[in-house]
Amino acid sequence: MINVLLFAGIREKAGRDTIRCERKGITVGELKLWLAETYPELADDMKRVMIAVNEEFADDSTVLKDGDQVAVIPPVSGG
Amino acid sequence: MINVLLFAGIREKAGRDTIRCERKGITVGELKLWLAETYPELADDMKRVMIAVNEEFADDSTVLKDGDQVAVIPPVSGG
Amino acid sequence: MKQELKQSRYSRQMLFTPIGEEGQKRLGQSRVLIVGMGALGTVLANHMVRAGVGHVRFIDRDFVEPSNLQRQMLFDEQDAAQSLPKAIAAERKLKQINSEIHIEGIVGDLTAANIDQVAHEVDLILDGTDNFQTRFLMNDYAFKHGIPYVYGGVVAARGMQATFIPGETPCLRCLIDEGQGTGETCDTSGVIAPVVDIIASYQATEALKLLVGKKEAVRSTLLSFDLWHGFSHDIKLRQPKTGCLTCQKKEYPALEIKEEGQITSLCGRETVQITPSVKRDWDLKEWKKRLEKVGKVELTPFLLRADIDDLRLVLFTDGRVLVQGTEDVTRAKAVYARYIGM
Amino acid sequence: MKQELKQSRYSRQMLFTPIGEEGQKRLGQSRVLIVGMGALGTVLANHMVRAGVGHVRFIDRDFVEPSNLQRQMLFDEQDAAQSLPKAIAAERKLKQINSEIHIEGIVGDLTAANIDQVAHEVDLILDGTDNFQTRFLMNDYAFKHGIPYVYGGVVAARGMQATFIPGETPCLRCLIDEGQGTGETCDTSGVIAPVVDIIASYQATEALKLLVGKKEAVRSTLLSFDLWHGFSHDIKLRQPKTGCLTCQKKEYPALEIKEEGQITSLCGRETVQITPSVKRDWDLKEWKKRLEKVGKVELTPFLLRADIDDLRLVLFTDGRVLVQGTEDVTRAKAVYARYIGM
Repeated sequence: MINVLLFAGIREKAGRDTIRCERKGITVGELKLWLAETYPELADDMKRVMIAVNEEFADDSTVLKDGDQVAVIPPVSGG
Repeated sequence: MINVLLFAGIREKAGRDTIRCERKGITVGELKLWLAETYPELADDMKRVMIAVNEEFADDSTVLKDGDQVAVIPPVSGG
Repeated sequence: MKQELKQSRYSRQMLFTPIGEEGQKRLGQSRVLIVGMGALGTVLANHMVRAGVGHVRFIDRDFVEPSNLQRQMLFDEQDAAQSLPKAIAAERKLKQINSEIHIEGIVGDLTAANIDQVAHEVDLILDGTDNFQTRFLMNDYAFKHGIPYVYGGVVAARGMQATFIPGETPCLRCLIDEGQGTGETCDTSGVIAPVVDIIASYQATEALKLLVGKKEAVRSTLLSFDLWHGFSHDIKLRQPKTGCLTCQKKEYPALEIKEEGQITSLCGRETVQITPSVKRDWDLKEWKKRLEKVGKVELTPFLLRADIDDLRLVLFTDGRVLVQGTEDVTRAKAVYARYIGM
Repeated sequence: MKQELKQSRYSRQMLFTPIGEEGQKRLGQSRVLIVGMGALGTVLANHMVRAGVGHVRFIDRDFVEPSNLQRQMLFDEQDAAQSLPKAIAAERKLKQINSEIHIEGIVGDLTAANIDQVAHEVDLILDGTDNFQTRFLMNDYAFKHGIPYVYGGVVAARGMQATFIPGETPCLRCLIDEGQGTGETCDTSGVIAPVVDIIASYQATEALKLLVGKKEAVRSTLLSFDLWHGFSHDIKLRQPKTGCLTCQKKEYPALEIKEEGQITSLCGRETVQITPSVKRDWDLKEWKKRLEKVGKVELTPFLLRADIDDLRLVLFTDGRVLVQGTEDVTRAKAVYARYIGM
């Protein structure tokens, strides 16, 4: 089981702060696709979010293991 | 075993960032006394430090358990 | 024109949902007291004034010096050259930033004798001081009168922040015993400006939450970190200390007015401050005449400076004296007794 | 007198051991570029100037408006009333704070065409911008020239900060794909001032570490937090992205000079900026004559404002035009084409 933590606007759109994903052996890229399909309201955001796995930055090719904590964080552009 | 984490000037004085204490069933107050006796260079600081046990503030009467993480933090007065 | 509305002064703050129009209105009706207008105080005042808090009052006993400029963000070289009292220099700058609110600077020292007057009807107290003596005074006043006290402290690259709310959290006295030294000071360990900004900005955020009525969003932890060495703790505050004199026994010891004058060694300043127990109304011109017999003196509209031997005395109209060039309280007392009289 | 030494301008910073006298000397010999003089930029500049960095250069394309005052800490009501360019207003304030260093404000837009000149010989680049387009430009320039790029970003009560060092860390392009929208902006979600101060102060701290030669103390994480809702992440940055165009393939795509003019929708401003591909040298008096036929115009020493229909055009001498009152790029282009000419 992969535990997905949502933040900021994404959390508000999803109306929840965590999502559990039971798929096994998937990559970060595949997780983003799964999230976009399962929660269509998040599809747009999945194109631009940053992903941290166990508090370490991860790109789309990173393979997820059972028990991983995945944080989905939208980049911040203001200033 | 109690794991004592040192910070700031106390860490520098002790020349280390952790101290292990094998005493059992002691309180926070007793731990401070033990630290002051075992490391005389810290005796003065032990009168004024704040103690957090497992990231929660603790006063002298708090009883410590095996495996507790104790952080020793000097209060900050400047401004 | 729609543009006008969007460009209005607080528009970006009102767009932030937890504040909104309602929160902005509440800020305009709020009154805060900032104690100390040094490093933390200048950042706090800047935030409160720009955010549109209706009445921003502050008190400071000190004047601007060149060594302040590295971190006290409302002051410039002119302020230091003129040795302006910090409360005056800050008031001038802040009024240029926001002329639509009430800004009130008080030159003086917060004491048990005047806190009732200085803190009259404020919604909360923001801590911009550099010593625990004044902090216990603010803490005890706040808990007696049921208003929040927002603590911050900095030294070197380290900072601490906590918000104490009567009836909801422990108080400062539950965490720290009064009367014990604090180890490092700005004088021995220095201080860098970014840690000041960060701590005061945490204080300002918690103040905004309280003032707009979002008490549930207030962080109920003691935050402690070192910006340079990279550690950080968020320590939960749960139980008040058993028998705490302030929040449990409600004795408020710091509010007792003491008979003797107060003597304080100022953080990082090689300065001892001597405050009379009863407020004076000094004629500084008279003092000038008296002291120019023994040293070089200079009178400004706000204070009198006298260089005597290797020390400098700074006299204020309210009877306070700073003895600069020593941290030795006994020596300062002696000089005071010799030239001013106990 | 010993007092004089203790009171020297940077004494508290030199007392901080990791800086010391040696670090202070290094700061005095350093040169930094701050891109953007808005919310983050004003805090960054304030820190660099007070800390005594020898040469502080900054560039900004915008002018001061009332809605800036809530968070852009160098500006006051006069600056907004005079619609001063931010680079000019900031330079004036900063020179009053520290006359002993070189402070250089440039009014203009950082582009691939001018970055070689603007960033010439700086030791690092501090990010005070509000858009990823300019951030990729800074990132690519920094990695091409082997200097650190210190990123910061804010919106609502959220902030992010990371320091990218060529040869040591991944780069911004490893973390974010260019050309994808960013979701929330200051216009939809607002922003509160304390989060700005905190992020810029983290940036300033990392810059100080680098400038005094303490690279080993730099935080190698992407810090991300929400000050209001209380979450915080410190995400480790380890591996560059495979095939990253900037730090792996060394292609630096943002440095390619594009032929067409650039069009940008500005964060939180209901403003579209149109920059010509070739720099112009406009006579604003000529433009005043031309545009006063179609609307109300006002000429200041730095810019020309024209209210046309429900929009406002702001023209600068370098050929840039801000179309205010819309975020619709197509509409802005149309208005531009109609009144200015493509």
